[in-house]
Amino acid sequence: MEKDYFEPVIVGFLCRWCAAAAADAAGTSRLHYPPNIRPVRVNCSGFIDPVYILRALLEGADGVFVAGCRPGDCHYVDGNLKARRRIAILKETLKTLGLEDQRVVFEYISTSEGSRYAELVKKFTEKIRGLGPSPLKKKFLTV
Amino acid sequence: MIKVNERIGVFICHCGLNIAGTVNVEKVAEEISKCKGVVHAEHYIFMCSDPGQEKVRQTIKEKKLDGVIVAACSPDLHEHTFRSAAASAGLNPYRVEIANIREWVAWPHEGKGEEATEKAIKIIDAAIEKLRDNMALLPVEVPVTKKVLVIGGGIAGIQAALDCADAGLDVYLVERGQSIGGKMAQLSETFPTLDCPQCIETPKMTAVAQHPKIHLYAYSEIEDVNGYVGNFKVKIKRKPTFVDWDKCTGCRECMKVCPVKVPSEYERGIADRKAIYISFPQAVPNKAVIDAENCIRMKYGKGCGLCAKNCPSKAITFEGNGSIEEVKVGAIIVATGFDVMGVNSFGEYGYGKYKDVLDALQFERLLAPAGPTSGKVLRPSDGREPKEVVFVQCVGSRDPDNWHPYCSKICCMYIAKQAMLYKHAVPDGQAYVFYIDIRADGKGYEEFVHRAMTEDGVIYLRGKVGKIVEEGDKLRVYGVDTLTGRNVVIDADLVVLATAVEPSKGIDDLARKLRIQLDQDGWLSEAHLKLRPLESLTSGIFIAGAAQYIKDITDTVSQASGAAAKAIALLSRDKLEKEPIVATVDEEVCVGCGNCVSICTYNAVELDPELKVARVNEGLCEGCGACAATCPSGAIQLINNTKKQIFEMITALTRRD
Amino acid sequence: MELLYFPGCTLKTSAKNFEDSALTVASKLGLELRELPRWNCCGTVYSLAADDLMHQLAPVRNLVRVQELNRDKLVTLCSMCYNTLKRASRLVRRNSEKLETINMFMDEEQSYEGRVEVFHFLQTLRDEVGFKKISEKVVKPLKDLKIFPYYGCLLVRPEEEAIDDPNDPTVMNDLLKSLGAEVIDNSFKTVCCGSYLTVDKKEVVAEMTYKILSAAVKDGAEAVTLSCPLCHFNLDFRQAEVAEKHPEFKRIPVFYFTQLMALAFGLNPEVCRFNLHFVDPKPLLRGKGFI
Amino acid sequence: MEIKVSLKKVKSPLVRKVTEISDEKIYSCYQCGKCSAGCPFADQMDLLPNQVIRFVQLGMEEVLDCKTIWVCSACFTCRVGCPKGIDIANLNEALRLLHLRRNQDHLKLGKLPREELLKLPQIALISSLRKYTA
Repeated sequence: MEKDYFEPVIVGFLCRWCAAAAADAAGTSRLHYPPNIRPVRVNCSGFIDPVYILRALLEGADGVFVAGCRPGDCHYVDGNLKARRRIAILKETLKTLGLEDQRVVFEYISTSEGSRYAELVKKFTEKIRGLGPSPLKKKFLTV
Repeated sequence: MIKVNERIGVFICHCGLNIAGTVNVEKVAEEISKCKGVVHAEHYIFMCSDPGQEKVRQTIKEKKLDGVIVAACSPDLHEHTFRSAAASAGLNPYRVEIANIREWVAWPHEGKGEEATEKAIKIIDAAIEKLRDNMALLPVEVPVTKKVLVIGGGIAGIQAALDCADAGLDVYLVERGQSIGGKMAQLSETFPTLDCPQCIETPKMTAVAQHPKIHLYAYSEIEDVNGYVGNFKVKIKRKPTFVDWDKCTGCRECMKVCPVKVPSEYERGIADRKAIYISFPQAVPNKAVIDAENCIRMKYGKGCGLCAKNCPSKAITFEGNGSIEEVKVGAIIVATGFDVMGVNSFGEYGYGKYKDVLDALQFERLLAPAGPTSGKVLRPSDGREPKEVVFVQCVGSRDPDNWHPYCSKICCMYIAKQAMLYKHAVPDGQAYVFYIDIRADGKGYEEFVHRAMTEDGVIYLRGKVGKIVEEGDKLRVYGVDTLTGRNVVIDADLVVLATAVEPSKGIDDLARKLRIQLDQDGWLSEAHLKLRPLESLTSGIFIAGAAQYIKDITDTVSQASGAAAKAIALLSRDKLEKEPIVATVDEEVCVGCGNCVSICTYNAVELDPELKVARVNEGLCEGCGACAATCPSGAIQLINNTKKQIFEMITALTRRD
Repeated sequence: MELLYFPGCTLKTSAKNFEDSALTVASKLGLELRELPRWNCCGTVYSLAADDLMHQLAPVRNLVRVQELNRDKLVTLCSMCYNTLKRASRLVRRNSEKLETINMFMDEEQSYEGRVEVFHFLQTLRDEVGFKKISEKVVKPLKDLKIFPYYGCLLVRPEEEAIDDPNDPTVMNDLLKSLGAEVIDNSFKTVCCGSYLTVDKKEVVAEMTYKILSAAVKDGAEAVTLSCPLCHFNLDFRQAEVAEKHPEFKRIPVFYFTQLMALAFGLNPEVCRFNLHFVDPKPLLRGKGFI
Repeated sequence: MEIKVSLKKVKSPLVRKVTEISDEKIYSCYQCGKCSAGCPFADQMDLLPNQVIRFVQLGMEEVLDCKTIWVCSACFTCRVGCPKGIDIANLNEALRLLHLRRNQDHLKLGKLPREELLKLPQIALISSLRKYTA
């Protein structure tokens, strides 16, 4: 079914201790947000290899939303900080690929922040909707 | 790894209408049944029910399934349920994956049936992709240290320590203050029975001191925590007391001669203690400490020393005798309790400038028979007996705009008690209570408030107080009674504010050391508010008392015993099963760069000195996967979370129809 | 230092004593208060209605005047002007949609960019000049003069716009102390005088005036100081009605804080224009030897 | 006097209009009464500020006839104290505007004695006209 407006595809990587639990809490509280995000539950945001994010973008995702525990809250001490650094570097790389670095975001979300999760996902979805389809995807699909 | 000939079964839960009300479960089953390797797809009203689980077991056997997907609620709720069900039908539990289509799909996308259905299919599809390469695993077995650490020596910590010790476990009880006893030891009497804490708590404190299994670390703090369930390593810091506790007999001769007066924490500032002190008469341990910040000798390094001269047992050394000790425990119970806001936060009530505006814990000390006034209610300003006392509830609580959104829960009851005790102390006096709602929801509580109103003639006014102003030697209280619809002015002699209860100071720092979470108000997060209220999300760390949320003594003691029971149950086993989701190394691929060694927080990876390949210690590996993300060659991977699996999941999730 | 200054209507008429004394005192402190060119009415009271932008045009237009000069600071003397301009500046800064609508409406003007910050002169004295410097300029300390500083509402409420602690402001207390005066403080200092009720409910205002002033007098005050021409009118002029209703009431002069500064700095008392007062302050000041 | 509470009343235009004009969350008020307790003009009012909110919550149009909304001087003492962050002065303004936007002026300057008018400073006249007239 063709839609007359752009519906972005967003891949999420959520750490199971905080962000995934916050996503659970958002659901339990019946907080509504756009359905575009498709999340993967991982043990720790520090597990996320930048390659996964690139892969998602190459496979057709218009945005990637990564979330880990708040600083100091990481179940594995500092996995979230490792993730933050990796993603900061990745974003630099994206620019050189001609891709808007806003398409990838890393957020700290604690277990109890269901409403913040919903809010951030909503905002990110709107941002990606505003940026339009990923240019990478177009290239990839036309090849 | 043996690649099995795929026979996957998918079970989609309606969860009543929770899922099926939004997600078209028939369509999901139909679409999913087309996936490669799926030999069975069905939907059912409640998969977690007995008949639901039976369907899973039956189908595994009948259709010889080698993998199961349950599309239902969050894995935090029922992953264990379905893995156990599968195991009992002979399927390895790690060949079961949960797809969360309730919290992540049906609930947040209510009213968007079509999109939700599509998203559910994608999420299940991704779970199938992961499952394909999931290895059948056996749990890693780890030994257990049959000892417990209890943090916090209030009534919660005391109860938990006694229960664990009575079960035969060694207990390390750590209290940061000079004495155990906590807030309860500061109370005058307790609602609704009017027992005095001296009568009911002191025997428990003594029992702690005498129990052969309890190792009390008073005046101590947690320095560092390492390890994991069954095998924690904890560094406890004994703060310097400058007194040799082996010699100190608790005779208090030192306190008699010390010339320095400091507001007493135990008396909540309405009376003084000395620079060398034992918090209160029944203190456990009954040993003195020197407050180095205020002691003349400690400050200037010379002079005074009167306490040492007066000490019959020559216990006072002025030497920094602090130390750090490391203990090993299998479980930790956090019982750090609460603090109470001071009156100086509230500008409309005088910012603490008015001496006769007290917080309720200060008023407890005025009521306490062993308090600074020997239980006589006397105004701090002039020592007169107050004839009219106003109590104000919900000060800083239920006030999201300025302070805390939550209800402090215990105030309705202790204010009724304080008003009642005030009337007992000053029979010709009058007590007024400003309240918004009365919450008296325990056994005998409603009756207790009723008694305050009828027998003791406490006047309850429904409304808040706008401001308090000093008028001569009176406090003019401007309030409202919304029931008559009139503003109320009372010229009071004394005002007591039921200030909000807050998480104990320093809990954020401790939570960080323990790697447990706090909620938005700073209370400890429990694993599940209803079903796992005594556990943190970190296995082996339990929560007791008001650290989780404000509780009265009854609830605190119940929860402390509950947390102790949880710890005892955990440590009753000789070995614990640890998640086998750990890192593994493909030695053929490993180039020995050592990135994984340096990134590992747990020192679980080592480089084989001869072969120059990484080796993982499964006992130490926590399964965070940081090594996998940093490995340049893809040699080190997290079991059942391999690169291939994640890639396949991404492909499934980004697939466009 | 030159500061752009917004006078407002009443400072040009019945509160000329406020403006004159302020300008003189400022220059003594090395501040030049330059009147905002082409200023218009601030709107007097901030319009609270969320669905009404018409009433925000007047204050925002004044902010445009500041922007036209490439400046981003505006100082007021009148508390009501302060509050109205400050709240309007906050509203459009936080709400870009509303700002856009207002800009479209005022298409004859430059588009306002939201950068102007509004200050009250008391903030300037406290945060930029400093009370120490003020006390250095004092040549006739207001010794033995017992003064009640009255803050009223709009300097300290709502809290977002407050120039000081809403429950217990002290900026004027500290100023008075630096002038050598004795401060009489009580909780009526932030109780509303009745504001614009003075037009058709003057009995309400007279009653508030009575409450506020009699509390101050009871605590020993000989005079009141404040920063709002409307409060001044209410607390000064309405004393006649108070005295009629409460025969025991003792009249008490009401000063703008800048008048007291002028006296303490030993400036020509002419700038204080005491003839504009209803309760004549001269007998008190003469008695204490300040004039 | 009993109040008839009904669906029609609770869903009355009053709640909608007041919310629209004021943008305040009327139903977050839990009637603690702190606004009334701190109000310097409460003794001049026929309904206490918390009662005004209650009337609006229940959709009772008679709140428009109360004296309170004209006695409020918008001094914001209530707003500073409110635990739920409601600006009660704003609510009163909304209720006043429901009159004023129908051109029902509350203040008729012509009725004031000339002598009084001459003495009133501009700041008083303009602010009262702003609050009391359309």
